[in-house]
Order: sequence, then structure tokens, then C-alpha cells
Amino acid sequence: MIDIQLLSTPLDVQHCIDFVTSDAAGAVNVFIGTVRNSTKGKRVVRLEFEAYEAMALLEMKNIARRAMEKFQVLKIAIHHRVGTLQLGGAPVVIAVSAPHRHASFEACQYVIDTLKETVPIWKKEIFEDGEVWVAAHP
Amino acid sequence: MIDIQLLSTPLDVQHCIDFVTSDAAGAVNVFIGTVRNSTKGKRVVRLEFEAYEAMALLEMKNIARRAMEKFQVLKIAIHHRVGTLQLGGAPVVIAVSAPHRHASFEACQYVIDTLKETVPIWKKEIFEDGEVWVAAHP
Amino acid sequence: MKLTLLSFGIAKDITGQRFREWEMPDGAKVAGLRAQLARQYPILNELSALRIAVNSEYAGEDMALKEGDEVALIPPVSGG
Amino acid sequence: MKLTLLSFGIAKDITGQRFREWEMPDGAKVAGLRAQLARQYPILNELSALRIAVNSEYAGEDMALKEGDEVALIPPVSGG
Repeated sequence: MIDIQLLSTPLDVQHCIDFVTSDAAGAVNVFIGTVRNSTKGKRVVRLEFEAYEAMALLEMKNIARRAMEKFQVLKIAIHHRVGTLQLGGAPVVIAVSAPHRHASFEACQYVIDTLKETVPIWKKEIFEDGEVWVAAHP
Repeated sequence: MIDIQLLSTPLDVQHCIDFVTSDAAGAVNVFIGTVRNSTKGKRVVRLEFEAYEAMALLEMKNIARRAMEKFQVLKIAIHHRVGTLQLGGAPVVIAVSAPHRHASFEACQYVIDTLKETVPIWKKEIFEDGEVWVAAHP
Repeated sequence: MKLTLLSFGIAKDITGQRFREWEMPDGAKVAGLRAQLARQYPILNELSALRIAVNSEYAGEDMALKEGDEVALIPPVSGG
Repeated sequence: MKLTLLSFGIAKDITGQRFREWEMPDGAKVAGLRAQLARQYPILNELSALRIAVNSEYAGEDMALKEGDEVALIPPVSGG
């Protein structure tokens, strides 16, 4: 079972945990991305996330399905923000339940690593003196 | 900064996340142990956890300190239950914040793996027809 | 044939629009679209990478385009 | 000398008490305590492992015990 959402409101970690919790699970691993106050020594004021929404939802579903095939896991929730985030806000929450703990860690790390490579979502970092689309240029 | 607790009341995941959250963090990894409904095919009714409390607290502090030395992490919370847990209850919650995600995963996995080897806490599984101290016998 | 061209992130800043119509000769492939875009927006070549998706799936250079396809310019993603 | 002996988990079931006083000759080491326990509670030898902690730290077999030490029997742990 998977729960994939793109949201313009603050993410609810407990909602993701509740979704994956199961009597058959012995382990839940949760990854929360958070907005850091600096990148390469520059102070970040806020972030803006833009998504190709239809494709981002499809890609996140594909990643969750592949994680279910590759690892012994039970349920996966992936919630991602769009719009403006302040410092300390959470762009992404991933929760994975599994009978055993190692699978929960491996699957959760697989999901975030793959999400960062393939899901069409873009982050713009806003500094006091400018802004930049992350990773756009070499 | 570390927050180590042994508690006889339900663990509060959000409390652990709030403790480790920091403007300098880009990632939080959370591990939640949960009570499975079966072990080796036998239905589990409930669990009972007993601790050598003074030493368990010391060992958990040592593990958190070593994790801070080994990995680039910012804050660690480890909360562990004692007493009786029903199905779906959480014996342990570990939260780790880090500037980058891989360190948060590695440190969180190190903490739970080491905790299961060295922290003097014992789990008794109660079945419909008996009970057993986990791992006591070969 | 007429395509729908979507641009995101820095690609939207370069093409100036998130959503537009795009005209191509019948039988064109993804590689042909890429060449056409590079001529019209040479600055796209300065990106670390530019993937192209057709109807919400990443597409190879040899994929044939057809009337009504939704084609998206995907600069390096940075979600998470 | 008098020690305090703590037993946990299955070790408590075997010794019958979580907390008791334990008498040993002066100068005894952890190995000597272990031998004494094995004679008094032979069933302890059936455990997968039995570690001994002295004053809340795991202790090696050669560690000398002293009056008032808190010695704990640590059967295989199973927290988490």
C-alpha cells in the first residue's frame, strides 16, 4: 500500500507514520527533509518548490512500487511540498514500514535517493541578495 | 545535544523530532520499533520490557556520543519504553538530525544496531500459551 | 503537428512560459525537438542537463512525437 | 567482602531475585564470581551468553571486585 501526495500546506509527519503503521511491522523508518539555513556558506532566506505535478506523482508512485519489489517492506508514504518554505520547514516526508528494520532503512534511503534523481520537482533557493535554481548549472 | 529517556508511558515521536530539528539540519531520520503480531509464526499477545535502568541510560548516552563522533550529525534523541506494550506499540524511537541525509541514515542505523547489542533491556514475548525471554537461549 | 510544450524551473525562465503550443514537422523525434529548442534558446545548452518527457514519462532521443503530445523540458531536478 | 548482585530478565527468573547481597572472598575477580554462580545456578550455563557488569559497566573476566560493588548479571539483551 502506498500513499503519494504533493501538498501546498505543511507536511504532517504523524499522518505518514499512521499510514504505514501495521501489526505486521516491526520497524518504521521516516526521513524528513528540512530547509537548512545555509548552502555553501550563504544564508538561505526561504525556498520555493515547483513541480510538474502529474509526472511528479507518477514518478513517486513508480519509486514506491519499485521499493516494494526490491525490499521486504509493507507500506510506503511519500509526501512532498510545493510552494514556499521557510527555514525549518519540511520539503519531504517519507515513511516506510517493514517486518524487519534493515529493510525499512534500505527502502527509505532508496526512495529519497531516487526521488532526488528522477522526480520532476525544482527547488529555488532565495538568498538576501539573489536566487538560484539548485543544480541547474554545472 | 542528546536526549535519552526510559519511559513507562507511550513514546512521543513528535517530541523526538522536535528535539533534533535545527536550522542547520537538512535531514532528520527517525526509527520507530513497533510490536509485531507474530514471531516465527506464533501470535504475540503483548510484550514486557525490563531494564537495568541506570546502566541502560548510560549505555544509550554512550551510543549517542559515539554516533556524534563517528558521523556528521547534529542532535540525537533515543527514547525507550519499559513495562507492558500492546500490539502496534513502540518500544523505541530514535531521531537523528544532520546537515546531509546520508549521515542521518547511517547514524540512526548505527544507534539502533548498537542499542540492540549492548543496552541492558530485556523483552519478554507473551503468547496465548506461554512466554519467552527473547534471545536468552541458543 | 502541434505539441504542447511545458517548461519548468530554469527552463521556464529561459522559454518565458510554463505552457505553450509548439509546431513541428510530422514524424519528428525527440532529438529533432531538442535541436530546434537549442537553436531557438541557445542558453538551454548551458544547463547541467536537460531531459525531455513525453506525456509524463522520460523519453529517449529516438522516440517519435505525435500530434497532441505533451512534451516537457526537465532541467536537473532538485526535489527532496 | 559483600557485593550487591542484580539479576535481570531470565537471570532474575533463575536466581529468583532482582536484588540480593552476595558474599565473596576478598580479592575475587569477575571470573571467580562467574564460577561461583555457575556452581550455585548450573542452569545459567544454558543461556546463549551471560555478561557481567560492575557498577553499570561491562566488566572483563580479570577485573578485581571490591567491597560494595554493584554486580549485574546481563543475559542476552533484547531491547529496541
